[in-house]
Amino acid sequence: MKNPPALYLEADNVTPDGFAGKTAAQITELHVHEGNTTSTLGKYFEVSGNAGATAADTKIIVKGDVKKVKYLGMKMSAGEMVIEGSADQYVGAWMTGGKLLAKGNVEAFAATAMRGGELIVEGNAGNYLGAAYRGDWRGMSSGKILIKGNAGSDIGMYMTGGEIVVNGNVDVHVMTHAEGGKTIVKGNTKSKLGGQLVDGTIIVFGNIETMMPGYKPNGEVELEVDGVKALFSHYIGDMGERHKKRKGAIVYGNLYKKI
Amino acid sequence: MTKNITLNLISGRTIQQGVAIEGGKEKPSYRTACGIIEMDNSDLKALGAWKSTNVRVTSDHGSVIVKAIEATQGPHPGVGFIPMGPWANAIIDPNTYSTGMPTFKGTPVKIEVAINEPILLGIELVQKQCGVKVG
Amino acid sequence: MTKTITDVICPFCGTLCDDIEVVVSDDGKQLHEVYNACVIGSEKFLHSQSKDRVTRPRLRQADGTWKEISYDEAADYTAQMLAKAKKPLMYGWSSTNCEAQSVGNEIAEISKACCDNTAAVCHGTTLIAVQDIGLPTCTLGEVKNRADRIIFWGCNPAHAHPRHMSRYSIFPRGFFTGKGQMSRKMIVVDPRVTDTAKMADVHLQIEQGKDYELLNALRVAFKGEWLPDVVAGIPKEKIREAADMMKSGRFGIIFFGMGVTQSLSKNHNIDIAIAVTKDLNEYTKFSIMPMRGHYNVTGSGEVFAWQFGFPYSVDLTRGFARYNPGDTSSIDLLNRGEVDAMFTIGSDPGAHFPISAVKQIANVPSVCIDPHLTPTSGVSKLHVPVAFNGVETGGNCYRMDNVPIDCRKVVEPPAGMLTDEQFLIMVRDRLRKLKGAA
Amino acid sequence: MSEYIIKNGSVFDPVQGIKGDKKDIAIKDGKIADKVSSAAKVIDAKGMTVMAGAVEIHAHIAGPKVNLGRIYRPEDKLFSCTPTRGMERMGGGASIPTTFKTGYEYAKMGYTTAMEAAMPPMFAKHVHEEIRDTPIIDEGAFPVFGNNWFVLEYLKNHEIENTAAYIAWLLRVTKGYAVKVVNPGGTEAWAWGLNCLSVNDPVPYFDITPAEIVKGLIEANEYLGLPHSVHIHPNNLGNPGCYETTLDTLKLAEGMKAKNKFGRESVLHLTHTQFHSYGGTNWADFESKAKEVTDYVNKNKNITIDTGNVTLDETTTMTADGPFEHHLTGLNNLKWANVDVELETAAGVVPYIYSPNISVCAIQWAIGLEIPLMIKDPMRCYITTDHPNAGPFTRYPRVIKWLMSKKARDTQINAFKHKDKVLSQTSIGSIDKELSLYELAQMTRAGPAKCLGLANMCGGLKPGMDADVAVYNFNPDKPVANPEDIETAFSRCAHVFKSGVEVVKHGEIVGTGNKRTLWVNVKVNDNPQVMRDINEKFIKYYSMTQANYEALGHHFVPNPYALEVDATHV
Repeated sequence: MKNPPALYLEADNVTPDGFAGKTAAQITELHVHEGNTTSTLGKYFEVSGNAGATAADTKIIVKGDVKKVKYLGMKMSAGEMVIEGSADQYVGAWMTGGKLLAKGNVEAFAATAMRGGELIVEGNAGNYLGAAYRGDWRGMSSGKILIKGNAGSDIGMYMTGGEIVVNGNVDVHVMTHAEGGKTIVKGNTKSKLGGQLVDGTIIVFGNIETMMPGYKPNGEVELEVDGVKALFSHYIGDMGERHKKRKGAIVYGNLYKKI
Repeated sequence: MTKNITLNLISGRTIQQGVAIEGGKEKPSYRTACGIIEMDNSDLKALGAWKSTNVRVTSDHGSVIVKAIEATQGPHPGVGFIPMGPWANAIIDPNTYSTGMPTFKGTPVKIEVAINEPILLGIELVQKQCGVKVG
Repeated sequence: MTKTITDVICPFCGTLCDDIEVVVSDDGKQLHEVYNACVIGSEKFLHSQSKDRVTRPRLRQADGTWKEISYDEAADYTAQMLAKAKKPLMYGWSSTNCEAQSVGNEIAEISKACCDNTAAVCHGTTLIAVQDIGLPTCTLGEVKNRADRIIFWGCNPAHAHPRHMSRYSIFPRGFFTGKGQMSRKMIVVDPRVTDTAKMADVHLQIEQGKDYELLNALRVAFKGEWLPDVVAGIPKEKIREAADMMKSGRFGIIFFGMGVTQSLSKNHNIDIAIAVTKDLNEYTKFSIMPMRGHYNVTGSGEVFAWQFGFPYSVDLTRGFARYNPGDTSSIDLLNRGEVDAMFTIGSDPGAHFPISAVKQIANVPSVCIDPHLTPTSGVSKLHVPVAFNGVETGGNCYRMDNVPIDCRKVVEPPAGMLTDEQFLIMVRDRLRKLKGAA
Repeated sequence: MSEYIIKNGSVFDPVQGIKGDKKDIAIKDGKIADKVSSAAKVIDAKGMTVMAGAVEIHAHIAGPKVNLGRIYRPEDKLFSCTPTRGMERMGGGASIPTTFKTGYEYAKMGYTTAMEAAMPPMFAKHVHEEIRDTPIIDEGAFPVFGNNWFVLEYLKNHEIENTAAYIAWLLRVTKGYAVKVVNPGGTEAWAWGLNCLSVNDPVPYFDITPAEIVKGLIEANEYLGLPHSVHIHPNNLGNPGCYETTLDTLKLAEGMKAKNKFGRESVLHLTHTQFHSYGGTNWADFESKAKEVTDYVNKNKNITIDTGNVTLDETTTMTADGPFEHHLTGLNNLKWANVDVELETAAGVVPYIYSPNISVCAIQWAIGLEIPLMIKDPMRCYITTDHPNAGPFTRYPRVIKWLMSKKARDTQINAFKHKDKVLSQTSIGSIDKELSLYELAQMTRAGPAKCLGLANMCGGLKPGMDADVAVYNFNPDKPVANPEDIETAFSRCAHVFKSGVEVVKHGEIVGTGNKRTLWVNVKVNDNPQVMRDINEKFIKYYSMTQANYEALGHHFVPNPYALEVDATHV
């Protein structure tokens, strides 16, 4: 990356879909935005190699310091993208397919309303990972997210499907308002897990600082999670929230904590 | 090694703060209304401080001198209250959790007696922290 | 000789009392006395008369001193600052009228700025919650005429909205509440024994930061489900008792304030409080209402919404409106270093933002439009004093329940002083020329 | 003011009975003229359709509940906001557009007048601020009366004269246009969490029935001789079997005659009829009763209706029918907003997705189309989507396509997941009728204008009328190759004139026109009792003072146009 911007860059064109069918020269001409000014990708990046004919056969490798670049991989539908360092907000937001790997950290709103594909972050993820956009009741509905470090608050808010795995710790609020999907936290959690959750599964390997009162103890079960067989204490909830019925029986959300 | 205690700091409105901001934030009355920390009697005792002593309040985010007074809306052991304003905002947790809202309520702080240190006026306090050159 | 002006609107808090009487000199130049207002409101009216008031724009010089300049020079400076900036933040708007806000939005649109109001540090998280789950609410007269269950959650009207309880919520005798206070049960939830809590039938002295848990417990209690023995420091028996008291009313309302919007969980505290309200409508009639702070923060949200589609934290830098608190919100923009110019009007971020954000304001070109001397004017490059809105000029405002009330001009501003709207029009017209806008 | 002459277009004007003749339309001084000077700008409309500017009789486009919808639905604007373009301000919002976008979109489709269908009197200032910021189109707003305490108390004792005096006062202080009734009595009941589902359910405490409220308001409306009739959203909206309540409500107008100087013949306007034409006892045996309702309307000349067409979109429902919205959020579990307004009314807002894969939604779509296709007199049936309730007004071109083309209807029916259910529960499949352009002009121009008492001003192209003219890129002499061409043509006008000013050219905004706020100023004899009652209610029960209630001043109504009514003689 050259001519680092004074403020932040918005690079929503940097996706396999945005590059597909373009030569290096054409890609150089794609727009990026710094505040209310518009310039081209070429002002900040050297572009080498041509894109594939379609998104699916396009692979992008983003080198250099992109800590202040937003929207990398936004709305990507296919293909592959690798961010070698850390990126700012909205990495892979609204993505529907393809594989996106960030070797560093990503900031808030990564994989917002994700509908498919795979996001892997080797560092830490920020707040609202795989959450819905403001006001929307349709959060992450499908796909897989793996965070090897820690994640922030509000992960999986309004989640309806798909899976989030966090190898490290997470901050407050996990799967608030969720109506499906699964979140696995290998490290520790703080509080407010599964608040207002209609349906879905939360699995915690570490400890839970404060349990939501809406979760009712429901005995112990042995589960195999990510190849780990262990005994978990089982809770159902959120008992304060509405729940669907299946075959006349109420379907509660499930929270499992490793013993 | 001065004695110190840890409290959970919250900031908020008081009617005196309301009157003072309308009366003029450049005036000493603003400092009188907001350059204070309301502490529970038990906490004042634990700190070994008399009512109306100047104290230094320190968090991970900053440090400020205010006057420790007895809680007017207590008891609230373990909770310190600084009326909203520059004194509180010198130390509250700016973390918004990506909601846009700082954590104005619920910041762990350390309290130490600082009898000889002055409490700055509101505007002065902010200018000093920002390094604004004033003529 | 003097004259008395009645039905005056108090431009202090979101209660927007409209029964104030002020006595002014016959020539309408001096304001002598204020009746019916609370102590804060009276101070606001009377302070406008202070002799030490700054009446002309001032530009900070290299040596740190102020130099008095004309409004024209001030408008030039402001327009040029906005024209040059890549991502200016235009913040405040809550202590001015809707007409000024409207002109401000034109300026923001031409300069492709970020615009935000004081909800950012007040009820912004309430707006996020409303966007997630909705808002069953009502006007304050409904509370006066019907409510027999009043809950103050994380708010302290005795201090922040001094006439709220006497005008609307606790004491008034309404159509179906002829016994006034006697016809109402009052619950207060607060970690401190506030002056409001001291009046309550039930005070739940909650463990600070655990509102989300307690509200969740109430929802569980409504359904008669299992509860842990203690939640947020409150024994479950007391929680069930409070739940039953809420359910047994004919018409109830939850008023909430910064105790929930600014504590851990923020928007989620409001979100679940609204869920509690929605639940209660299965048993009786229940509403919920934010205790809005500035007298026209609500109006700012309304004007933003009908002109740009979002109530606050609007980012126009790409030429169209975008919204996402955490990205487009003032505190995050400043703390993340995303702003290269600061325009403040009708508010005081210098006093009410965390110092880390204020330092950013001090680092960039800045203009502060405010009748008062404030920490914001103290760190800004240009201070433009203006007439007091609601005292020296009128204009429409919105009460905390979104009811529009047109403020009144009761006294003349000092000779030669402009209103917010007049100054903003000067800036807009200059900016149009600079940007060659239509 | 510049002159124009629109040449060689195919003109459709029910006011003059012109059915597609090639005629030149002259514009001078903001009015339609017999002739213009040689200096007049010539617009060549060869192969195009020329009509008067369209008139929207019922839409929720300005005010507190509309803005609440904007505030609480950021997702309605995600990726859809439009930039500043030339004289166009930024816009945004799919189902609840910003005020600027609202004005531009209406104008681009050839609409020059629109009515905000429900104004809570206490929020009149807000409604007028939004109307002020909605460019180009003339607008009026209907204050709601059907749950107003004054009305309930006066009509309990059948005090028509007092009711009329109160109506006159409220129209003046709110700058209102007509008497709107929403779920009469039911919304007051909702203040206690209750409802009135039939015209005979008593209103809690007030000891009056919806039937008495509706009859009394019709009498008061005709006593005053207002331009528009009483405009009614009946009880029991949206429920299976609700058509019976609808017919009971319509019967209340039997024997009543319109009395006014504006040429209006109806005494009752039934709005968004689609939502009130449901049979069945539950969502499983849900069926159309469009035939029963339209049969009654066809027989009774003192009734007008609008359709409320479902457009099969994700939208935002909003109504002063508070209990209905609470019922709806229970059905779809989406975010619920409600506002109860002291002494006057309430409102609710809930997002809704009319999915072509859900049989009920598909049946609602069919009912909305059956109604205008079954109506005999197009001058008494007007096309609406009850924006945004059944769909956004920006979908009018699509609704027009469905009405003008059986082929387009069949394509949609075949696309439904539950096609068979649609065909068995409605008669849409057996209707071959296709709306003519002349009938379209009746249903969107001349008809609504007459019903609103604006027949002399707009909705036609007669010399002397306001020069509101829409020119569509649609050749009536050529057979329609593809129904999509209809939607395309009616989406963006070739030219639109508002009061003689060209505001749209080739689908782009080229002028902001001379936007007016329409309101009705009624003179009545002094009525000290009503004035005393008003004064007392403010002192005792309102949360604001009477002196601060009125929407007064340039910042609310910068360009008013008052229809004067003198009711002092009676």
